[in-house]
Amino acid sequence: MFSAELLIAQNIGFFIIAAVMVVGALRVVTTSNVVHAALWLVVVLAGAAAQYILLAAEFVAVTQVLVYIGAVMVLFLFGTMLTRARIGAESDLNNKNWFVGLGVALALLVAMLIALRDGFGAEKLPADDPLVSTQTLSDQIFGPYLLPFWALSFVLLAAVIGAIVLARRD
Amino acid sequence: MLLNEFLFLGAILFCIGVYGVIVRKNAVLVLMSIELILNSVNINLLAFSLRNGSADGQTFALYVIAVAAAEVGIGLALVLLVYRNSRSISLDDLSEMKG
Amino acid sequence: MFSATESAETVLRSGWFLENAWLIPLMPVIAFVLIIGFGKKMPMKGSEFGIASLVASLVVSVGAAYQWIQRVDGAEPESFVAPVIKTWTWWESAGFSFGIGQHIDGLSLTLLVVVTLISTLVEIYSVEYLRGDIRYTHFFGALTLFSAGMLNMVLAENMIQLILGWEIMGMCSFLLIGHWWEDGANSRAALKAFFTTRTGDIGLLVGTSVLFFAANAWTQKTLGISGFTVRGLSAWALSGDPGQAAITVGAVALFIACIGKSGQFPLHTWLPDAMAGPTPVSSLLHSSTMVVAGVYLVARLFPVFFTGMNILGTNLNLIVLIGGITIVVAAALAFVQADIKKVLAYSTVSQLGYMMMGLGAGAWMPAVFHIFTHAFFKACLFLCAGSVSHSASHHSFDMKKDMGGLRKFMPITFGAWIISTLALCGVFPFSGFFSKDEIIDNVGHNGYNLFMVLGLTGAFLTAAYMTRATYLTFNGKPRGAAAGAHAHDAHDAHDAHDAHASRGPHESRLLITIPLMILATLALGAGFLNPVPLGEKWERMTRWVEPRAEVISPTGISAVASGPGQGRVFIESRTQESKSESPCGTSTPTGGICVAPKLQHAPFKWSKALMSMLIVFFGGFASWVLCVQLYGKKNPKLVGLTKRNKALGTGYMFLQNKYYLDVLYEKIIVHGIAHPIAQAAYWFNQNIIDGVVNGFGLLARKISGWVYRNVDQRVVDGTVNGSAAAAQGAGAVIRPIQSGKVNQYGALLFGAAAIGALILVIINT
Amino acid sequence: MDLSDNNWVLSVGTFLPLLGVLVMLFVPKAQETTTKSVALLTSVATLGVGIYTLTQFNFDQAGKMQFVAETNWISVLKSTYFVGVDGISLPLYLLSMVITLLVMIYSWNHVPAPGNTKAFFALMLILQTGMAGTFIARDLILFFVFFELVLLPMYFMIGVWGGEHRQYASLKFFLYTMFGSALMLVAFLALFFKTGAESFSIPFLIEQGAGISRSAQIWIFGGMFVGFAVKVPMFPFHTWLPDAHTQAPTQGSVILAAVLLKLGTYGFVRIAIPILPVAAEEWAPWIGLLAVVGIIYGALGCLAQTDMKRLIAFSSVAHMGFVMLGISTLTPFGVNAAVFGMVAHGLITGMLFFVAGSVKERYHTLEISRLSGMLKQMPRMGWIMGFCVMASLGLPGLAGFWGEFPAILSAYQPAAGLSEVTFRIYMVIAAIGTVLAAAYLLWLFQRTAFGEPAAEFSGDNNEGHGKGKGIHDVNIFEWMAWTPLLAAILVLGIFPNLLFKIIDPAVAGVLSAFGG
Repeated sequence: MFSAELLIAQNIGFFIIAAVMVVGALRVVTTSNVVHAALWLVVVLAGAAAQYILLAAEFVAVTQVLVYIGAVMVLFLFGTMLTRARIGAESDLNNKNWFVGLGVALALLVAMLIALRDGFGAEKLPADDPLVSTQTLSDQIFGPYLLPFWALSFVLLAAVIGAIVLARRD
Repeated sequence: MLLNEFLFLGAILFCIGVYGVIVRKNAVLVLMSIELILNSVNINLLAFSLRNGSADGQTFALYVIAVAAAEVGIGLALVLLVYRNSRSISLDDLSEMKG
Repeated sequence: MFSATESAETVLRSGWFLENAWLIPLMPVIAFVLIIGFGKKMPMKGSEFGIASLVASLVVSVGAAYQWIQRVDGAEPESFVAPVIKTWTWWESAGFSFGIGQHIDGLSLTLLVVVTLISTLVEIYSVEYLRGDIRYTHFFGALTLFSAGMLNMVLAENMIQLILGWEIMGMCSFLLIGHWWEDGANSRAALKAFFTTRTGDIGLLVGTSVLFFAANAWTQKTLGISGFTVRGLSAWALSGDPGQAAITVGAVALFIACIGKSGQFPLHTWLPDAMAGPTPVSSLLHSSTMVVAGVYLVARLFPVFFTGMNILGTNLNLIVLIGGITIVVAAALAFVQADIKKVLAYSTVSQLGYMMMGLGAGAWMPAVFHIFTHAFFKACLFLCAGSVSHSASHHSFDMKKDMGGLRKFMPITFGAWIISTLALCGVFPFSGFFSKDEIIDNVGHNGYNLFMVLGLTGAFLTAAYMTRATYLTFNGKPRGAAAGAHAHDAHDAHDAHDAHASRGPHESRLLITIPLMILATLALGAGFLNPVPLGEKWERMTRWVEPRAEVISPTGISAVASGPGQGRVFIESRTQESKSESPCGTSTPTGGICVAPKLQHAPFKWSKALMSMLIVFFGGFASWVLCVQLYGKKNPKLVGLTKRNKALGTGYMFLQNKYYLDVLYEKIIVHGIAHPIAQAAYWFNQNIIDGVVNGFGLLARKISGWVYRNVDQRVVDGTVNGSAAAAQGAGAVIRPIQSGKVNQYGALLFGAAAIGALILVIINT
Repeated sequence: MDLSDNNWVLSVGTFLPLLGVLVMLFVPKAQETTTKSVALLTSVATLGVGIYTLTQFNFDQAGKMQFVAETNWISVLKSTYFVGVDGISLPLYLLSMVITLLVMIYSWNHVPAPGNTKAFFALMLILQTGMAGTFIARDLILFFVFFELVLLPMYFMIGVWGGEHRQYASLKFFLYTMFGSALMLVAFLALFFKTGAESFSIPFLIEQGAGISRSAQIWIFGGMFVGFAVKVPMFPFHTWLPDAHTQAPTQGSVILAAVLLKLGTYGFVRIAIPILPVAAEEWAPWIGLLAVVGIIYGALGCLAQTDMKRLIAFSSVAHMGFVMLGISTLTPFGVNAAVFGMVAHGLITGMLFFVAGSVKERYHTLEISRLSGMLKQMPRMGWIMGFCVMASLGLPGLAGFWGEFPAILSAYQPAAGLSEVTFRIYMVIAAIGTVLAAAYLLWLFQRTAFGEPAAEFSGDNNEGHGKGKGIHDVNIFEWMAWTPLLAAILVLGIFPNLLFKIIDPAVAGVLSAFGG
């Protein structure tokens, strides 16, 4: 049902978004302003959501938008405010051993890239995407993965309580 | 589309996140970097779910997102607390575990 | 060929004592356990255990010796007499089996008798000498175990067992020499003794390993016994199988151990210090045990050294060289000693030199015989010295300060001393003459003329310094403590015996004098066991002890002698195989094996004997005159001559400082290792390695800054060895890694992950 | 699995301590005596099971794995719960049990500051499980789990009950070992995949291992080498040891020296060498080199020490050097010596650390320069120390010698394919090492035990016989804890065959790849 153009379009779309994400991510870890970092993170997350759609995972994409860009980012911004980070640029957000980070990150990257290349060479994704409907997803969650779901809910509950307890001012 | 396109993207994001975790001093920023890592993982999960045509990947992606939310909540609460006690969230000043 | 043997088949006698000689070391060990266990509760504080066990051992060894003589006399003349061997498997590892057992032949029996006898006497003597000592029981425990170690080494059936005895002896000597360890000097002397001998033991370990691996194949094939066994090694050494390199290395390595143990030059410096121990210990150590161990090892494994050092092949080899040097060097040192025990110590060293030289020159029998005689008169001399210090000079051993004129106070001690001195100097007919003179004689006869000269020089010096010692101790007027003045610089003052302070010099109690008398008698008479001058048939020791160089069938020694009736088998009939041309040692034996090289004996000539006699008398006389002038008349020309005359002065200093060898060892080598090198290594450890290890942390800082601060730290509190300081220094280095900072933990975690991943990738591609 | 062939004993013996911990959890913290007795009973019971194992062990079959139990565990990882003992495992397995029990007895009235008896004893029990498990595991993942399980309790033991620099020491220890085991795990995984990702069970891997390409073997061995060498510890991975030992509480040091160090060497013998024979042959000369360097180096380190405990710690480096030298020869003779050496070193050094601990407790210092005349103030303690020193410097007739001398001996003739010259040089160096050992140990003994007691401790000193105040001789708990060790040292010294007999066949099996 998909035509070749669409595939090409997908590819182009992917690369554009990917580029945006990478840039955004880099800014997140390099910018010298906490708020900017948060905003750049929004960009990355949005990009991620877009990629999810490309990966035919609408529901996840939606959740991503809701949870992350909706809730988490707000949390972040609040956190930033509450810890009275200056809105302007800050001098020392990075500690001195940036080159360690660089080294490690690059080493890791190289390792992964090689592994992936050898692993999945030029493997294509199924073009006629077997769209995983939200229904199947829910069947999954409330079917075989019910136990994890419960566990997760407990985790969330605990998180909520914990957050309150911790952040409560007394 | 190639599977690897997504996987590479995930890898790159992951490494950037790692870099952030190692380099950043500000607790909030470290948390953000962790978010990056989590997202890269998600991308992988979804990519594979598409490849294998199974919903497991997506399910897990959802779980990851949920856990991430919880983690951010707790994390920021901690940051707040720490900030209250020592008017700073620069990790360099937080070395209670110092030996 | 066995058909020919049936005729000549004779059955060697054996007997209970020979079969059960392994009891000899065992009994003292049991006694040791008893002493440690409940010695303190016993009426005699445990000494009775020690003495009883040693007496028992003495009885067994004498019995065994008697039965051995029966065995030898029962055997064909000039035919090899198989040793009485018993082995039990001690432990096995990877197909190698290690036995423990007994190897009883003339040589080991000689030592067994001597050691048990002297140990017994010394312990009896100690009962009186150490009465009331703070660690009386410990002393007897250690002394007994010490004898046990020596005995075990003597009858060791294989090298491992020999090492066992050897090391136990070393440890006990550590305890005995350091007996009065409250005084730092004593414990240091103990440490020195142990450490020096232990240094030599490198050779023992290496040599044993080398020989084992070189010989094991052959011995297993030919004799079916392991390459550790004494007899196996002996046979192998003469079999023509060993490659020259292996056996030479092995022999040299072993000989290094002997140098250490037998206080040969240049490792002799521990011996005089060992005088820090109680006198009975010195007496035991220096007469028949510890220091003889090295000589015994050479005699025991003589074939190995014979081949390895090419004895008789050339007119110079390591053993004879070391021996010769030691004789003169040590004798010279004996002159400048004021401490009577040190004089004796150096004389021991020089006598050991004789033995080594003898062995090295192929004079096996005289050397062994010298071990035998020397044990008696040297033990006697030490005990005399002890008796003097005990009863006359308040535990001082300083001849110049605290002795003199004791002849009339202690006649028995004096008599014993004189007899043993004469024996030591080798005056006819005292025992020393028959052994020492034989050594010199044979050394010359075997073509080592230079060393014969050295030997004679040694004889001259010996006579001289013994005369000096005798003069200072027993002649002239009582001085210092002997005269009643209380010695404050008491050499090894211990709690007991200040009762004597009141009564001046006097003869010691019976418990002391009886051993003296016994030993003196032996010093006088022992020589007649092998009086070469009286001709062939008198040479009993030679007949009993010297292994006969005969080609025998492997079964002759490999089979364990179990019960009486151990047969021997000739290879060729006696007609062709006459004594004179036994191939052993000279060429590869055909159709059989040898366990002893063929050695010939120098024909005795009165002329030579007289010459050496004259030398001795001259030495004694010259020294006497000198002493009278120097110490007696205080002749101004001589007194303080060393101060005036430059050459003499330097020589004197040189001797006083023991050729500066101690300086070399202690100040330079030991100190060097213990301090600069060790410190350097430790610094390396704390800074370099830790530094590298903490690389993660280091990356986080400017390297230069780190170096600077570290150097600075070291300069500031100029110490690196204090563990605290080191931890501080290292801590400063490592802090970044364990700063408790999230970032760095992250770095570590991901770094490790990255490395892991990379390795995985590399492996899988 | 039917219980007829006793395949339950190992599991019981290993996990019983955890049961004890469980019980202890319900004992209120206040009731220290109850806590202690529960712990003690547990370890007694454990040892009981161990002894039962010993009695049931078929010594004629010492070469074969016995009491084997195998059930599915983590099917995803193809890892099974697979345990068994043979002649190599058994002595160490029992050693770990005995040591734990003795340490418990010793701790009865020696709980180091800051108290918290419950946690302390619980940790020891957990440690026991880890150690025992490591020695019986026949599955790499299982092995790894136990190997790591040992790590944490020791970390806390040092970090909580240690000396003044405890955080530093414990963290160093932790990071080091973590680093090592990370590489080790990687190596295991690589092995797993290289052999077709079928199983982690050691026998399977031994069959398959030979098939791996040479270069891959060398890489994998390298990973394992680092992992194990850190634990041994071999020069130059040893720097955690002195700090850990110096800072750890006595009990910690004893367990560390007696058992933990053996995990590394055991790993070499049990896993690295049999599975990767080719690589082992490649690495052997280097291992040997590091071993002899360690021998000399540790000795020099000792000579530089002023702290008794630190000195003993360094001596461990030297002694483990002998063990590794034995292993590196790849001959049955050498490996026998090594395994014997492990046990002997466990007994002797453990004992030395006990003594050091008690000395510290009485004098509140271990500065050698400040201690002297111990023999005067507490003769028994002094002589015990002398005994251990003699054993440690390898006096024949005591256990130490049988690990040391055969190791030297074996170096004269390494396995076929190894350079004889190299190893003979190693042999000579090692022999020199024995002399240095004598030097530092006797030096230690002479300076601490001999001489007059230092004024600061001698208290009311009436003519030199007065016991110093607060300086009492060996007490009953110490006697109870020490006698077995001392006896074992002596017995093994006189009858080395007791051990060699068990080890020999097992080692022969391990080295079958070398035609041993």
